[in-house]
Amino acid sequence: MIPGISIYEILTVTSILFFIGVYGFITRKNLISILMSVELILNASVINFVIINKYLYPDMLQGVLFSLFIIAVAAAETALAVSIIINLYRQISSVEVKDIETMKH
Amino acid sequence: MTKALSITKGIHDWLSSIMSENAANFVEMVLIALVYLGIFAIAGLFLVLIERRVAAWFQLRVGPNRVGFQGLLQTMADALKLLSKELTGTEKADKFLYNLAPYFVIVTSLMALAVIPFTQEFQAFDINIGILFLIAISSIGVIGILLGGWSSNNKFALIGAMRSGVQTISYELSVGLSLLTMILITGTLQLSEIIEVQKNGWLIVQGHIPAIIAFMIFMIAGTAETNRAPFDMAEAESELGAGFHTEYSGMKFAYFFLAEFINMFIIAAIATTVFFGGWLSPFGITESIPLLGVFWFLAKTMFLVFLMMWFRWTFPRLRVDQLLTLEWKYLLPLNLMNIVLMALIVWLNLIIKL
Amino acid sequence: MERVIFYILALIMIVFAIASVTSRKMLRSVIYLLFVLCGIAGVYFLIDYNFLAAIQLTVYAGGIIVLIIFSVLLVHHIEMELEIAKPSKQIITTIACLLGLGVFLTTIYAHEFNVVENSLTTTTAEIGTKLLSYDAGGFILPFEVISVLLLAAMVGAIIIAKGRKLEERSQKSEDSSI
Amino acid sequence: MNFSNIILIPLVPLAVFLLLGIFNQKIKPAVSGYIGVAGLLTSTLFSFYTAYQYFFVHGKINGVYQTFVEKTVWMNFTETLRIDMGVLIDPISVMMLIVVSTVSLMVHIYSRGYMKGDDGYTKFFAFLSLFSFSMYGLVLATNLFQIYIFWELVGVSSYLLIGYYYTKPSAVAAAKKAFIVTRFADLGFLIGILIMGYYTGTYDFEILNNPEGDAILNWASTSFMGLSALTWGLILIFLGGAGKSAMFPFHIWLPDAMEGPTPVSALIHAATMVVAGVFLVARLFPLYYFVENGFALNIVAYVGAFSSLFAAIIAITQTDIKRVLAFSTMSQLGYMMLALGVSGYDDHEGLGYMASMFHLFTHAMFKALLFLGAGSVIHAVHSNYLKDMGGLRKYMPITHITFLIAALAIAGVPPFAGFFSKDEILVAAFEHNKLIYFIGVFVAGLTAFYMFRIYFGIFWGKETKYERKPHESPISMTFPLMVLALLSIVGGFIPFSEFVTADKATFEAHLNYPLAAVAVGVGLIGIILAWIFYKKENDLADKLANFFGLFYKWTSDKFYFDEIYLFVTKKILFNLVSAPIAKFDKKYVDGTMEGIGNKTVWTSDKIKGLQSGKVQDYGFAFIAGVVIIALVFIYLWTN
Repeated sequence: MIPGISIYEILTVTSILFFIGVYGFITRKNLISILMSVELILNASVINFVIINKYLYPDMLQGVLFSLFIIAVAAAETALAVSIIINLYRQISSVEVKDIETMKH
Repeated sequence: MTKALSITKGIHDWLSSIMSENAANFVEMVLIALVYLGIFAIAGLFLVLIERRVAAWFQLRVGPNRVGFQGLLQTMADALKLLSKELTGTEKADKFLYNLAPYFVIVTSLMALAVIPFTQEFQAFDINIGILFLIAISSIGVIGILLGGWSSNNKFALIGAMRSGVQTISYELSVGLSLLTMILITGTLQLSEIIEVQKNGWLIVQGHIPAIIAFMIFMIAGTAETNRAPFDMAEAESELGAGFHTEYSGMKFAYFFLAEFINMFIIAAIATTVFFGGWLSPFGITESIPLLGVFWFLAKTMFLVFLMMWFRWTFPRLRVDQLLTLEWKYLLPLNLMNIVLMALIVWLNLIIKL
Repeated sequence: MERVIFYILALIMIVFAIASVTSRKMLRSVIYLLFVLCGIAGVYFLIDYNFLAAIQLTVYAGGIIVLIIFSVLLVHHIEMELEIAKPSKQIITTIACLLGLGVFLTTIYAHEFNVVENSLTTTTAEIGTKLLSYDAGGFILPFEVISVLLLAAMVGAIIIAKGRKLEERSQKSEDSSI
Repeated sequence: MNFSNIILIPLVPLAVFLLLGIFNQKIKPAVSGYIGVAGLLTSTLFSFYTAYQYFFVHGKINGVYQTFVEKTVWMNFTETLRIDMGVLIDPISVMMLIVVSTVSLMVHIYSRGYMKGDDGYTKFFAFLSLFSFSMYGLVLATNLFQIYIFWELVGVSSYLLIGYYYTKPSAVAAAKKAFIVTRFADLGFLIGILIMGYYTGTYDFEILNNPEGDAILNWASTSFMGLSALTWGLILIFLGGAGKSAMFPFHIWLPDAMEGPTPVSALIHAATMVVAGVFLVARLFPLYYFVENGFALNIVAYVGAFSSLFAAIIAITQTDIKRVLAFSTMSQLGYMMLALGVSGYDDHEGLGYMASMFHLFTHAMFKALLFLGAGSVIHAVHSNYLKDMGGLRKYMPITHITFLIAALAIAGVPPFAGFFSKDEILVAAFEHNKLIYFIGVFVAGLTAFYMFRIYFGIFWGKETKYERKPHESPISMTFPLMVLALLSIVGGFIPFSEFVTADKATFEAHLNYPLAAVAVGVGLIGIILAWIFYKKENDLADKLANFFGLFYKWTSDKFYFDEIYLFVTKKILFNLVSAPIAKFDKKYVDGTMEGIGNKTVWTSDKIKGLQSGKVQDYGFAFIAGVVIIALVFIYLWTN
């Protein structure tokens, strides 16, 4: 734990990060930006896992291991997302959400 | 970071006596950073000079020998020249990223330098996951190259940056895995403890066959990761001008340049630490004089640096596809098998201990 | 000391996160995100989870960000600027996010956390043992599942990114055979 | 005896229909013909096996034929009022199975030759199979509702087959006409069914037809406008039967239905579907007989007699041979109705019922034969009209002989089939109602006359100049002709009273020689007259036509019934009733509905933006929803 810093402050910071991620997810119009916002959201939650593990249950490691798994899943997800985006770009020469909407017609 | 250098302990005590605890810590951090910057600059310049002299020697010519004794001040003069040069840039470049890129490269090199144990007490940051930290830091450096290439708004730079990115990401695996092979013997990631283990014999001896394989892979992959010949596709002059730093001039160019040499030094230093006992003297002949560890460390490192320069001036450049083939089809499988072999050796306790 | 560092890190993270989701330049936004991730790694260093911090740096900074930069390099031109949402949408989203943040914070501050004072350092060996343990509370099964997932993702990514080309190639070879 | 396997008889054609219908484009025409014939052959073999089992092995107990029912509940309303699906085996359904199977099989075989080269060959066989399925379902139905379902299915198949040459406007019009007219009649049928269901509480034939059952014993319990409710129901049901069987005044669709391919005419509009009306009355015969002392049955008798006479008169003057045959069919159907109408219930009293069924059986054979023969002729000369024919006996010997046999059969000349059945009808009529008897005799004479008029017209008379020399039809067409001719010869010798009777008990029926002699004599007179008029070319016919003058013209224009219908429907109904109602419907009823529809469209247009397909919008909705719910919960908790 960090001397002089209570868990509330850290959770506040992660909450703020989380909602910044949500804001980005909703307002951005580009697939890559959306992907980045998702990463932000994921990271905010990962910090929560780690912080709660450290502050409340320092003898255990579940939080750390969970965050490791989340990071692994995030890596897999990003690899797939990037490959999809690149494939999409090859087909329609754009990664804007509004252009991808053509698929729904 | 609180574990400061032993040699600065005196300074620490003195600082603490004249100001508050926090301020003393702060001033101490600044001082250490300045020391490392100094090391960085001097080592970088010196390495450039060595490179040039070695190149000249390989090519049977003289090399810089006019400025100072045997041209020792040559690179210093070059640095002064670069400092005084105009900083040019392309019109439509993304200025923010364009300026940011060199610092990325420099800062990551510096951070890597911080964990390297020059001698028992000359180590800024003895973190308990030292090697992992080195791997992590070295993977960030490539971002600077990518940024520099892209934000220059120049197609050669972009291609160079892409090549560099591909190359670094690929060879990172081999670097990491070959170091991991050695971790199997040491059982720790902390660099100081790794050296401690080697008091029974350097790891390259302890681990014999797999250790030698791992060392060779590490040297190849390390050379590739620093974008040096024969893996210098990122800045292949004959194809791309100067690669990702085509559009840089003056000091910014110097940063890239220095960082490249410092990275080479860092690779050599890691190899020294992990394979050749770091600051340990051969057979413990100078155990009694701790400060001589710096000499031994630098001697071993310089030998490896010379080895890498030897590569550079000996081997022809690879093509991109050959480069990737080498990594993914040969080095990586070999590395994985090597780990299994090393695991077997550790399990069956076939380690050679002196 | 640590307090100051934490506040600096928190400031960096929040400022760059905001910059990341509002910047109109693609690659800058990615770099801001990188700063946020590095800040997070810094927080991990601060709470003495060094291994996690190094993993964060390696995977996120060295892997994911580089991948994203690659995709940006492939699909984006330097002069392109991102479209931004309509102001009305921005405002509504901001309000919703602030409301949600308020809900989060009230909930967090209303809860009494049972903080345990402990300054044990977690070593890599402990994590590794726990991860590969098959006793109660061991994580060997998720570990294996994750490894399969990563393999699947790797294969999938290659196939997705390559799919069209393969088709074209087979098409071409058919044409040439005719 | 378990007759549940009977269900296969309708299901095989259904399977064939689905196969041919779904893979219409995939199947080669030749193959589809074989599939159709094979399917029908299976059903036919099953039918004959069933008939053998029923009539000779299991069906009769103590001289009375039993009724076997295999059914499953489909819809259940009350204890008795429920709708089942199943098969009912009794003498008339088994007899109908044989009729349908035989004629349908012959028509299938015949069609393979007749329809060769047609574009819709596969489709044609698919429709034929559909029709066969429907007809089997109709004759095997266990209750009024089931019979109604298959009744309409038969109507649909008939519609499809009449309109088979859908590129011909007249065919389309005829199909529509047939559908609408029968539909109109079926409305009566449906109301009749509902009345029956309401007053008797059941649809089941077994319960309805039981002479000791509630339905028959308590017929007088309810009355409406001077008649019992059941009588009204039966009259309405007969309306449906009259529509299907082309009784006056619903007869107008049948002549037009001849626009369909000739095999279709033979199968549907001569032998099977049109007798559905007769079958329906026969099916409900105990009700008709017992309720109100046979009031409804009298109506059946008079309508039948009148239709018979009416159609026979019109048939004399028609020049299209298929139309002659159509009116002849109508006339013969009237004969059957007439026979049912004069029938009693017990023993020898039930002679009319037996005779009607007998005539149905024999008529199916020789009328199908006549149509198929006509088809063969049309196939050869490519025309429907008598004036394009003549002297064909040299070119088409088989057709000629078989047609002659059929004509003799229908004219009631012994020993052909028609003689026996017609004789029984006349005997029954003579015993019950002399007026109807005389009509019957007169119609018999007319029948012989018009039949031989076209016979001589086609095969004798002056040889027309043919563009291409007519030739005998292929074996696939002549084979059915020969089979049916054989049946037309020997059909009469079947002791029908041993099998099909009103009360299901067998009795001995004998020829009544004096009456038979009268009938045969009248028939022979008709034939001789026809011989005089048409054997050699002369102007006697024209003279006679001039002699009758106006009456002749009326007759050849079918007494202007089509025109009357048109006038009534178009001028009176359409202008005075339908148009205002339609206007009201369009303006107010439709307007309301459309208003609702438009408002719905408008609303959806406004709110469709919510369904944008962007995951971000959904994400926003999700977040906003979560926040709102969380706020509500926090509010609830803090208070």
